[in-house]
Amino acid sequence: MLVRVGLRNVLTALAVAAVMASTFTAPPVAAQPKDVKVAVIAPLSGPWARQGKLMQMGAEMAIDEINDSGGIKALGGARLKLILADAGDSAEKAKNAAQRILAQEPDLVGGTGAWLSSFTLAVTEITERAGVPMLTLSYSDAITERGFHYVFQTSPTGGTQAKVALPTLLQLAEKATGKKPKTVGIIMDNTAAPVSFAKPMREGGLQALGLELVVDEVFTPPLADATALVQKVRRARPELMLLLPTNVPDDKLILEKFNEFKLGQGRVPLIANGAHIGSPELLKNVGPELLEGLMFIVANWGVKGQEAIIERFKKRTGEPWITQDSMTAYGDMWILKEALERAGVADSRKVAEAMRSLDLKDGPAALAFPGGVKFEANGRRAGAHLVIVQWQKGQAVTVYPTELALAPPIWPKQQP
Amino acid sequence: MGAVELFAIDFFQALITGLLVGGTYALMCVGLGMIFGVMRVVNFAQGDFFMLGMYAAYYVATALGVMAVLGPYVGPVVAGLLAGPIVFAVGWLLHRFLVGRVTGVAAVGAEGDGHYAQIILTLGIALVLQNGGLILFGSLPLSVPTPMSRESWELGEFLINQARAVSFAVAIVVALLLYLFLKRTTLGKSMRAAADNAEAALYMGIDVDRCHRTAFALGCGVTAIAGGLIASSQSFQPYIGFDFVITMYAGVVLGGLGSILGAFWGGMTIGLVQQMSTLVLPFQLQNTAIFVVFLLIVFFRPHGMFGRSAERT
Amino acid sequence: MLRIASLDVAYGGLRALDGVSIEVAHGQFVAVVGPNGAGKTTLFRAISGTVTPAGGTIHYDGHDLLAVPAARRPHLGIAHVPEGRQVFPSMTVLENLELGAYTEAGRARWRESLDLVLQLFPVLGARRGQLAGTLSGGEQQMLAIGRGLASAPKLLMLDEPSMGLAPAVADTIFDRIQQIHHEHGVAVLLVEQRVAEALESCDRGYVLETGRIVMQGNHDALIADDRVKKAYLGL
Amino acid sequence: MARRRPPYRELTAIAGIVGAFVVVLLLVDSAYYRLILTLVVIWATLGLAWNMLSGYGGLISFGHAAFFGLGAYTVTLAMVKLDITPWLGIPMGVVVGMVAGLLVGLPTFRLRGHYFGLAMLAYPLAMLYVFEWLGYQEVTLPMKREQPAAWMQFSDPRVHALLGLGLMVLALLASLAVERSRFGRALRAIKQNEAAAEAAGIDTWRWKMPAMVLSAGFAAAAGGLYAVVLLIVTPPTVFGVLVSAQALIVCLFGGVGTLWGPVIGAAILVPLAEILHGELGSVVPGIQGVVYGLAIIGIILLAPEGIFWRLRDRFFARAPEVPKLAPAPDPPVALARPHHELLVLEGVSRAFGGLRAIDNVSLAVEEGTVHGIIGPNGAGKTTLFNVINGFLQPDSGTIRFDGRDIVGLRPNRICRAGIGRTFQIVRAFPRMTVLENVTTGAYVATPDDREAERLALWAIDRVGLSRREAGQMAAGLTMRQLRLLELARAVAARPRLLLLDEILAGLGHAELEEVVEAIRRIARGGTTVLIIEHTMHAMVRLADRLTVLDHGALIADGPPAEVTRDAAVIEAYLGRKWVQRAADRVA
Repeated sequence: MLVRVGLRNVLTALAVAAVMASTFTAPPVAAQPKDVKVAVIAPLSGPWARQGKLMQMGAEMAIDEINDSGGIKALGGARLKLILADAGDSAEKAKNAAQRILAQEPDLVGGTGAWLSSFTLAVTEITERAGVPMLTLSYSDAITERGFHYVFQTSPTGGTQAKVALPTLLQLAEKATGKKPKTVGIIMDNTAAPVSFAKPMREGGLQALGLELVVDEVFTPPLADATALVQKVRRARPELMLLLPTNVPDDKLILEKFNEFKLGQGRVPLIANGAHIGSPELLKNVGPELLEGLMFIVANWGVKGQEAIIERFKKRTGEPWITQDSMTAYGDMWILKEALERAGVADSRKVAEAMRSLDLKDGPAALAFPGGVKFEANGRRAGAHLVIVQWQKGQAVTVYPTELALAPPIWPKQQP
Repeated sequence: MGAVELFAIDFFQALITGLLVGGTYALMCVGLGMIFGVMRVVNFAQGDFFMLGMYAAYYVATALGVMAVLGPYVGPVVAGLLAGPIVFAVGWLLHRFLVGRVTGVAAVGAEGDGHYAQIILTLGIALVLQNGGLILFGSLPLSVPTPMSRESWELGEFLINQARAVSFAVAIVVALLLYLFLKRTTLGKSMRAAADNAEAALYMGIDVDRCHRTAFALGCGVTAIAGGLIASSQSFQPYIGFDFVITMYAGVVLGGLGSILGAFWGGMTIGLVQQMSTLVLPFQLQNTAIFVVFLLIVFFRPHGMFGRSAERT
Repeated sequence: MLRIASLDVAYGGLRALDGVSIEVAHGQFVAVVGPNGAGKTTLFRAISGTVTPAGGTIHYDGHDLLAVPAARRPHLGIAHVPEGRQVFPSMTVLENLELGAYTEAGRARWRESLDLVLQLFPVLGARRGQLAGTLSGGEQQMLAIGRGLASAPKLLMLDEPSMGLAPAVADTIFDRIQQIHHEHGVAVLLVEQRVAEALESCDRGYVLETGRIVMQGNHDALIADDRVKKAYLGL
Repeated sequence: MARRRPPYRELTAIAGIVGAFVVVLLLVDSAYYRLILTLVVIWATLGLAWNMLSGYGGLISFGHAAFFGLGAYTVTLAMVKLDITPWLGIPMGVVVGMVAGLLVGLPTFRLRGHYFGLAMLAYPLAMLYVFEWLGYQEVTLPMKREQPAAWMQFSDPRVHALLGLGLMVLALLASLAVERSRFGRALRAIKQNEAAAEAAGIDTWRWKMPAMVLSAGFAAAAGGLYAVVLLIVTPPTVFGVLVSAQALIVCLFGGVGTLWGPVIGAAILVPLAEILHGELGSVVPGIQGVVYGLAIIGIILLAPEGIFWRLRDRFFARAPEVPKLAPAPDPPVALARPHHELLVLEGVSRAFGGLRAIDNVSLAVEEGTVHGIIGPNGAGKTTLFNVINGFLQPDSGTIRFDGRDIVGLRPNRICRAGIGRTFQIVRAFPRMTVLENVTTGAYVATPDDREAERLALWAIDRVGLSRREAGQMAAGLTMRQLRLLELARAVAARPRLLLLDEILAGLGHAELEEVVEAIRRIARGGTTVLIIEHTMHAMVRLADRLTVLDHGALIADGPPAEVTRDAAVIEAYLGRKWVQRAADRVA
């Protein structure tokens, strides 16, 4: 009796095991179409955790909207599933994260990441070899200079920004004040983004615009104190100042020092670069007065036409406004959705192919990326032009391009 | 103005900044120097106690309402000071349950007197504090909000940042109080005795383990005050400790391991070198300058500026 | 006052003390003599609690001393003047003495103890502000003894106070120890390799060799014992 | 040069590791696990590199990222700027790393203890800023679609893992060679006690520098391969504090100063960190670091010296191995030249501050004799030895050994000249066997490691330790065995003059007899012995001649019987009062 019961138990167990094994090895046949997996690889821990968090919020919003509106129609209403991977605090961890999700999710169709350009460079080495399309907001020119086929850069690169930004700003200045600035200063840190941004300016770009570079200081972040930097500005008094640090703590030190040295609040017009300088946390750290009038160049921001998106984002996350990191991640998910619709199959190579032939003029993806979504052969977004944002009364609002601006730019009246 | 005059202005402005920055560095170095001096422990988590000090000051200033009550000028200073006792308690507990188990009397006889275990233990603590900080405090950069960080007192041509100047003054006072505590009080003297010769101290009836615990907690607390003070000039996130722990070690070694006075001047030297090197070197190399000066001083005075040659290392 | 019975101490596999029994009565001067490595310092460390005995008992003034944490023992009135002085080198002479007075009794009687110490060793008064590490060997020894006295002890334990001192200085030290004992009624437990001086001064003596007590007796008996002479000179 | 018995046990273990690694590599079909395996062997290699300097030599370095980073940047810049394949770039990186090791070592070896470690911290950080300043913030290794293998870019990433494995095996073999040769023993001797090592004839600089260079070379190789695997190099990822810390952590965690420690450490910590990162990092960001930190803390509290030592002590406590090697033959007994003065001191003085530790001492030691120096504690006996063997320089006076002036020579030179010594406090190396301990002493006498071991066995026989005892770990020895070990270590170098510092202290009667007998045997074998004691009874029977020191000055010198009757000696030993009393009694 005992033996028989024992035997029956064993048989039952074996049967259960067999069923379980089959569920792991063979996908169950189900009426529901399989989820389509897309990835966000971003720093969720370490010093850049905040940026990763912003990307995550944007991507999650897009995915919820896509799924709520019926999923991928070409795949029978399949839902998008977000695979989140922490790129941590080093290129090694970022690369490991990419390798891990590719291994664990072999049916991944694409993704976005990894915020810091060195992370993106490491991550795309993996995704390129796996043939998985990777969208990125990183500025580094190097990302799309390697001849890769599976990387798509939605932001204007640092080099492009540098070429476009200054003439645009000078026009703004001339229009507002009636004269063209003659002198300019640069304060920047030596991370990759500002270096690639400033390089063409130093190498003849400024000269061509008739600008004289009177302050040129490069520091290694994190900054301990900005006195020595701003002392040079105080001495040279440029008519236009390019501020290119890359993180909020350094922004704060420099901006406060400008104020302290009586150069702030518009006495010297300040132009910055990057989303950090328009972040709510910077506002919280330095207050609205010091930021008033500060302009900055970004690849993407909340612009005219996106009001609904911005509203939904604010409501959903409690953030005071949407920044580049969230908006881009939001748009990236929509690009993947559109590509999936065109590919009609959840295969990463096919999706990449579809992405290369995208030419979106409207819809959420095009809305998120003003100028539309169309990629050049090297993976750069065609017509990705920059957005100029200005701090006005404690709000970072888009002021250029004019057709997308939420407010007109205010050119600070330079004081003697 | 002639070139010489201009240089002189830049020079003195850099000197002032160097002193002001150096003052808080000096205080944070004193905290680390105290731990090393009394316990001979290389504490790699010190930067994270600095970070805890910043958050403690922030929450005391904002959530506890110290700013609301005392205003944006006195509030940050009081909050910075209050960071001390809070982190003191954290240090005390950590020593009681972790650090004390691989240091002091417990470590005698272990290979290298337990140095290996101490190093890796404090690295472990550092990891827990940084990442625990992320979970607890979030990733947003914060700072203690005060208008002082953007205002200055004018002294002719020279501008003296108010937050830095107040931090400097408070740091000097705290360092001085600590100095008096060690010089004058019974507990302070018994801690110095335990640092000088633990066995003999025991024969005096001094509880050496308690001295170590006090020194560790006090060292954490003092560094946290430095953090709390800097928190009104600089914004921070949970991983900021790493940027400072290196500076602290450079300062302490420069001054001479085991000498608290040395740690003070070591920290001050770091501040001065960091700011004044920008007069002659590219700004990017200001930290390289620190390490070059550090190596030079240590090579020519292998026991630091104030180290005793008989130092047990 | 102090009663040590069958004390065993082992380091690793090595027996440093083997069944040692020693008694010190109130106000008595007891000397323990023996060669280097005989276990004299180990004996003191066991009393002070820096080594833990493997067996035996130590009773002091009604306390089971082995149950008292090391740092509490000085507060019971035991002053240990360690081998090799071990003053606090980076502290001043006065601070060293103040630390001696760390015990409750020492704090209560700080003024008189200080007077006593300065009267016994006037040189310390002259150097009160000087760092102890800069004193000469003899002065450091005086400071170490003074530091022990500052705790207002009932029992003063001295470990090789003559070590490395010039004969004249050593003689002074011994004179002072006798003075402390006679004039102030402090019990003294002295460990020495200078057999003559030690036995000369003591009320009772023990000879310790390789961890065992090989001879004991009162002053006169030991002084008269030829074996003592033989053991130390090989004559 | 005769080769030693190959280390079969270790080689088998290495072969086992290689086999297991390859099997695992073939079994796992996920590129991710393969990447992790690759990183395990790279970090293990860095750990092994660190271990060569810091584990064996005890010079804790917080700055190995300097070499790692130089290796990585050499490979990267060679490929980007000069179009040189990593196949050549990695060897180039190794050379750069080794040169850097030399340049770093030259000044930094002046420093000791924590100063050394923390000064090392400065190098990678200074380099980090310099590389950023030079504009190498982010350098990628270009993808080569033509002939990828020629550029170390394989379609199958397992090749990277195998390359890493090869590198790790090289590092293991190098470590093994270091560990089992005089190199490693010399380093370990330096770690335990630099002074004693010098006295045993070890030129500490000569060993520390190659250790640094070797260590830097392997660290650079690991960095070079890391660049190839990661394909992007930034200053923080290769020069950052985290890299130096990683080297330290895998070693300290696994076990310092052992072949397997870094491998164990890397094999556990790298996957652990990754698994935590992967499983928890995206759920509650930060929790992975907390758990990882707690795991490190917990394990280090359980195994403060590292997992290897804990495991070994717990499970693999080896039975002592009885050495089977034939001992070296007795040296021919050199006929002592009667009345030849082997060591002559003239007017030697040495003061510390105001204290005259040795005061105008003149003395001559005749070849073939046992010469005793006695005196109470603090009489200056040990200082005298320190002056003779070069730890201290005399303020004045001359010291001649066999006619040659030896003042000013470094201790290891003096040892080489033929003067061996023991120490008052026994300085055995606890984690080494008796035989290994003694062998370190024999290195002076022969350049051949096997011969050194035979000499050591001879010395062990000579002092009367058994073969079984020779295989024991020094950590568990009794005082008698430790004294004999110390004696054997000094004798193994076959010195002409042996300085014995209170070798009889702390011994019981029976043990004392045994050690005295051993000293006699050594003396009969033709070694002149100069022995310090402060008890007289053994000395009287042992010594041919006695010198008495008191307070640094020589107060008597002559045959034992004469000296012990000397009034000055009696006074120094028993004190004036005793003499007085004795005189009184006689009167």
